[in-house]
Amino acid sequence: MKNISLTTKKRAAGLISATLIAGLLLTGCSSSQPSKPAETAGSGDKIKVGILHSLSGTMAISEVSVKDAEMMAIEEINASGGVLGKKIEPIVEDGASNWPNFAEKAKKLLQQDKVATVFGGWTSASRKAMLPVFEENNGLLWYPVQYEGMEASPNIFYSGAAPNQQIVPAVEWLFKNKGKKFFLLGSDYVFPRTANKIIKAQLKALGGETVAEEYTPLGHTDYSTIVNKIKASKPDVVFNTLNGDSNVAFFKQLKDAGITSKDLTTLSVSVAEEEVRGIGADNMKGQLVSWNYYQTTDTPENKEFVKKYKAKYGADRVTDDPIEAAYDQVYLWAAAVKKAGTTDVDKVKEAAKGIEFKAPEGLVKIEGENQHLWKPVRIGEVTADGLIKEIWSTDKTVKPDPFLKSYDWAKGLSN
Amino acid sequence: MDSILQNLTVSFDGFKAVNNVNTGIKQGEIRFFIGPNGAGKTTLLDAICGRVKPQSGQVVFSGNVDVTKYSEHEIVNLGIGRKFQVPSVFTNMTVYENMELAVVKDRSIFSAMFHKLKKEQVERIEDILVTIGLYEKRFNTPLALSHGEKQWLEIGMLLAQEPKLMLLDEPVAGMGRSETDKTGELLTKIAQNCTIIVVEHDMEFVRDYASKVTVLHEGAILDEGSVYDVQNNQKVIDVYLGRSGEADA
Amino acid sequence: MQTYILQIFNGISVSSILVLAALGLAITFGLMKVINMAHGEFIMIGAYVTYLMQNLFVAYLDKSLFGLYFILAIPAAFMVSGLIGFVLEGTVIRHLYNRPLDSILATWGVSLVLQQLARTIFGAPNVDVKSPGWLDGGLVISQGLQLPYKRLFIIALVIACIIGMFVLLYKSKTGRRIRAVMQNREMAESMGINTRRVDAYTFAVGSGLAGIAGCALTLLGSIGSTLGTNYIVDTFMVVVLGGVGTLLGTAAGGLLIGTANTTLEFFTNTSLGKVLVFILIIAFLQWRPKGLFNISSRAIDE
Amino acid sequence: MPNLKAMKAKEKLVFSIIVLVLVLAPLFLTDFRVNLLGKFIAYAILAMGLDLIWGFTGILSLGHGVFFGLGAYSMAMYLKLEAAHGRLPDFMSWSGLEALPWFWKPFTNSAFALLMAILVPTVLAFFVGFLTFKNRIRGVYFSILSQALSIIFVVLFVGQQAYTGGTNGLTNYKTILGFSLSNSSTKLTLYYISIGLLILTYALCNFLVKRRIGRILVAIRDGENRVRFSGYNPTTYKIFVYCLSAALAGLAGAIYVPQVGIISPAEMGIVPSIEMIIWVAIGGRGTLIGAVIGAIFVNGLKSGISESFPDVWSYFIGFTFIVVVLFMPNGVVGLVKKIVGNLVSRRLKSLS
Repeated sequence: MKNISLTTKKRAAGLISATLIAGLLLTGCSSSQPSKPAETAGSGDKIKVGILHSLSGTMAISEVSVKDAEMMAIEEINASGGVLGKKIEPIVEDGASNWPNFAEKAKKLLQQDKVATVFGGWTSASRKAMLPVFEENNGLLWYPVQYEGMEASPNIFYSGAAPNQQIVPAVEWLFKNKGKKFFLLGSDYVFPRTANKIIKAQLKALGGETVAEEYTPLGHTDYSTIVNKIKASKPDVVFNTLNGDSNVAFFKQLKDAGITSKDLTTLSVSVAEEEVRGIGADNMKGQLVSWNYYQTTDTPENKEFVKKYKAKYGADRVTDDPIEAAYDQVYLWAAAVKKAGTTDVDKVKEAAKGIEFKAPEGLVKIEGENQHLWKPVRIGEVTADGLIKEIWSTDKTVKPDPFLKSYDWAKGLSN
Repeated sequence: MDSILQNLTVSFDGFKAVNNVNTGIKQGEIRFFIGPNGAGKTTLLDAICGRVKPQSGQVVFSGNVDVTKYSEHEIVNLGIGRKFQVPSVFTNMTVYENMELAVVKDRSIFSAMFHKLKKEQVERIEDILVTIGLYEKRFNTPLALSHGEKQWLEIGMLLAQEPKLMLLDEPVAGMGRSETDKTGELLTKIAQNCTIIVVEHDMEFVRDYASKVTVLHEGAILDEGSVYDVQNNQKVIDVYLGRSGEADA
Repeated sequence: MQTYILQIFNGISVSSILVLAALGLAITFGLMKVINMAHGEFIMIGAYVTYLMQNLFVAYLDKSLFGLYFILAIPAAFMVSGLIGFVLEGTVIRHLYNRPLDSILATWGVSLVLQQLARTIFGAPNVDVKSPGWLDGGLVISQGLQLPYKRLFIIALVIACIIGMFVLLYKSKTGRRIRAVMQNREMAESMGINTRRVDAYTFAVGSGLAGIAGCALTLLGSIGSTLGTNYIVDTFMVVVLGGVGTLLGTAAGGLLIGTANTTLEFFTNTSLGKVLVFILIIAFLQWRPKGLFNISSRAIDE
Repeated sequence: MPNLKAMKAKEKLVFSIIVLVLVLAPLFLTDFRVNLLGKFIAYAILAMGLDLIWGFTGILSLGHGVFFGLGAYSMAMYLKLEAAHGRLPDFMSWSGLEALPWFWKPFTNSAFALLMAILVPTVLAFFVGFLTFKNRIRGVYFSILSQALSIIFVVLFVGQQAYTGGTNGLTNYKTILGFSLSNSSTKLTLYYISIGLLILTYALCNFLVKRRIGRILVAIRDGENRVRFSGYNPTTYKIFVYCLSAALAGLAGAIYVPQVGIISPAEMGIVPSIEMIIWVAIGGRGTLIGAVIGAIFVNGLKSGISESFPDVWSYFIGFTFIVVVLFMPNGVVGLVKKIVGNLVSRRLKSLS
């Protein structure tokens, strides 16, 4: 393009900057998208709440159905008149399996949409990423997944299990019934590492033995070597904290190596009904898991819950612990709001203390001092039809103890 | 000072493209390497300018330096310039900027960032541009140049490097008569302060401008001498006739 | 003792998977200097085809025939992936010849789309492929030392594919064409070879091979939209390490990386093993930038 | 391009318009959006460095996330330590560390952290570049090698949880130089600092592109061997530009962290690294302004679209990318130039 006249040069500049400003406005405009920023969550005839899970990326595998459960709960509550006479309006965001993105979307929900509360997260990483955002903006996050403990943020309610409501009882039970030699296998991130730290301390106290501790990167696909190591070290139990896809590869390849639940006990804490479907029931038949809830859990609330869930999302769908916890936490929040008579975070937190809810897993209660739930603990066995049948459970609900204060062997774990 | 090739041998996985070549080129000489296709002419140039490492032998330059020890850009900085068969100039720059890159002596990053061209360098570029007849087109990109002009630009860039020895691979390939002659005159002018080695098929061009001719055949020297001598050498004739006059291809 | 025997076997088995995944890539890369970042997604497609084939059997055929589905799934996976590859070549790839860097980028865009497509069609959660009964269990060498049939099968499959490719490339008319184009596109064109067609077919074959790999992978791991991403980089390493466009190189590269991976993983741990392998690859390329086996060329900008 | 000077002038004009828009942004955008813009600006700085090495020099690095990450982590280590108030950062105690590792200690000093944010990536780039470029590893081989680099670092950082925070990365900072990060005035200051750095980066890159070195880089892209036979040593130039772009990536990381509040190994991975290339490709490789526009435009679009309809994003970015690479290799900027070009030629016709 030779000798362009000056005017056209200007136009080019104009055009380019136009495209840019368009981009900026697009960012800007979407700010006025859901509602005027000025308006707060309580005002109007709607209460805005955020739902923030990974709808794309690797974690979508697990988080999509959790979102579904929360949406279902919201619909039910709205159907029965909503809270404080207002309908709940969910604003769904995609965490995209990317931690900074979780932080960004959380910021957006709190600052931009001024939501009353957020239900979200799955991985510990995503929770850790959101935590400062919620504390900074004094927001409210409900986190539905069992996790490694050692945390009690004033701005987070933990509706999943604390370590002493899943891992610790499981280890005790295994030690009593299966043997002393543990092989610890986990994906390489914070939950397995912390969980195994707890397990090692507990085993030491019990007089058991950790024969090996192995971590594989997230998304690792070949477990032949790990299986070989397991064979070589001859453990009584493999305590499995693998996450997501890796479980599929591990259990398929374990079975191929000629190791079944008869030869070796494995207990998994990140494998629920949803995951079993991906792994294949025949690959996992007879293996153990530890949770607070199973689709087969025998309570009237659960029969109702499973029926509604399948009716809504299809008969082929299954319910599991995180799904149930996600469903519960929406009701718990609603109850707290009702009690407080407002959506104001501090008042809701205050009101939430001691609130009870007849959940599918049984009666759960919010523990005021650390905002976790009192939960029953259940050890289950994977059945041929891909469901899990309970083989042992605590007679009453267990008090949440994220820092394991009530266990002397855990001294020095939490600092 | 002369340039000497001492039993130079280049081989590609066993095949000897250049086989034990010995010859000396005098200062200011215009030496032509001729021979049928695959005789190893281009490979010989490659060996001199460092594009291929000879298997054995030396290329002694300006008295005592064995250039085979150096890498391409170092050899250039020793004063050996190379022009490739297909004209390769930078099409995303103007003719002038092409020259600019060539004329600079200090080719370090620092100078490339902070030094502007010296006055005499600018003048030199303009002189050369005039010599090669591209002064008017100096602000165009080479895309706008004819094939011949591209060839000249590349020769011009070589000139700007002020080499002591210039290697030209078929400089007049694809040129018309008039262009060819122009190129020839250009070479004679250049030869005043620079030795030139040319690989060429165009026998007429060779006849007109060669001071000495080396005939290569299957990597080895077949004959060497004045154009007249070699043309009347029976062996040479056989080789060419055997190759059905590929010489003028 | 037997632990080490098993470990050697594991090495070979992992290698075989890598080779299978990389074969197609090696060919397309060798032929058209196009780096296909969507190669992993063709693996994924192969896996989903297997899944569909299984469902087909479950739905319409008698249980006794179920074991056969896998046999049929292999050619089906090859066909479908190949076809999609053919289409992709005709629409996108053909614009990218001699633009290898751009090809990386464009095909990456393709892989994004294909992944999202899979998510839309099959949903986000993983799907389960029940491996056929005749592949369960394994060859028992001695007490506690058992070589899984699945892995043996995959090794056999890889050997079959390599032989197949060898025959195709070196014993058939088409193969001669392909190699001609590989070595010198212009020359081949001038000799009246329809390079456009050769490209299209070769790319289809390459994609098809990826499909077979995906089919085999259903035996070992999870089947989901991100399946391919777990393999893509490793396969690149195999191709680069082996040297572009040589079957032998690809096989050797795969064997090297596979065994190195398992061995290092065995003696250190998985993460460290992975890191070490990649460091070794980088170091090796410093020494042989063109890989183990490469066709030495004299082109000016090689 | 014939009238390079004019083009450069025009680019300058556009850049100043962009800066103006950015400077005024806080007036018409909410804090949240401004905060986002701050992030985009960090990306823009990185994009310019990436453009230098890819757009101008023709080296496609698919591992730039590493340099960005190293810069970000250096800064994050400082912020983390400041938040810890002399105690052991939380993740270290989970992972069973008793004392602060030696290489963490100096990061209590902000200046040191900032220095490292730029130095560490540069040194790494020098090391890698020196080897690979010297051994004439080029084109796709380099690209794939750079991918290996990125994998190495991701796996390493994830694996060394006690020292790096593992998959979680480093998060939960409180203050920077004593100022609270939640404080909106602090945020605004950070925002304007980023704009300042953006301008400086542009000035620096523009300087290089204008000088002879800029043309040498382009020459290396178009014909590395020809450059060699003009007596230049492309290797040194490549190493230089690689280090420079790494340094800029590190700087970008350093200003990204305090504004976004978290850095995790995932950011060093292959996917983010390729996304960085997308910005430059869509904006327009080979022009600095293109890189800036690309980074801000694409990311603006991303947060816009992914907010309204998440699953569409993958399709959108996927297709745009294919289309851009195939049919508009010079990106938005190239397109605009073309349009203008046509307008002019039509005008000229109508005149004659």
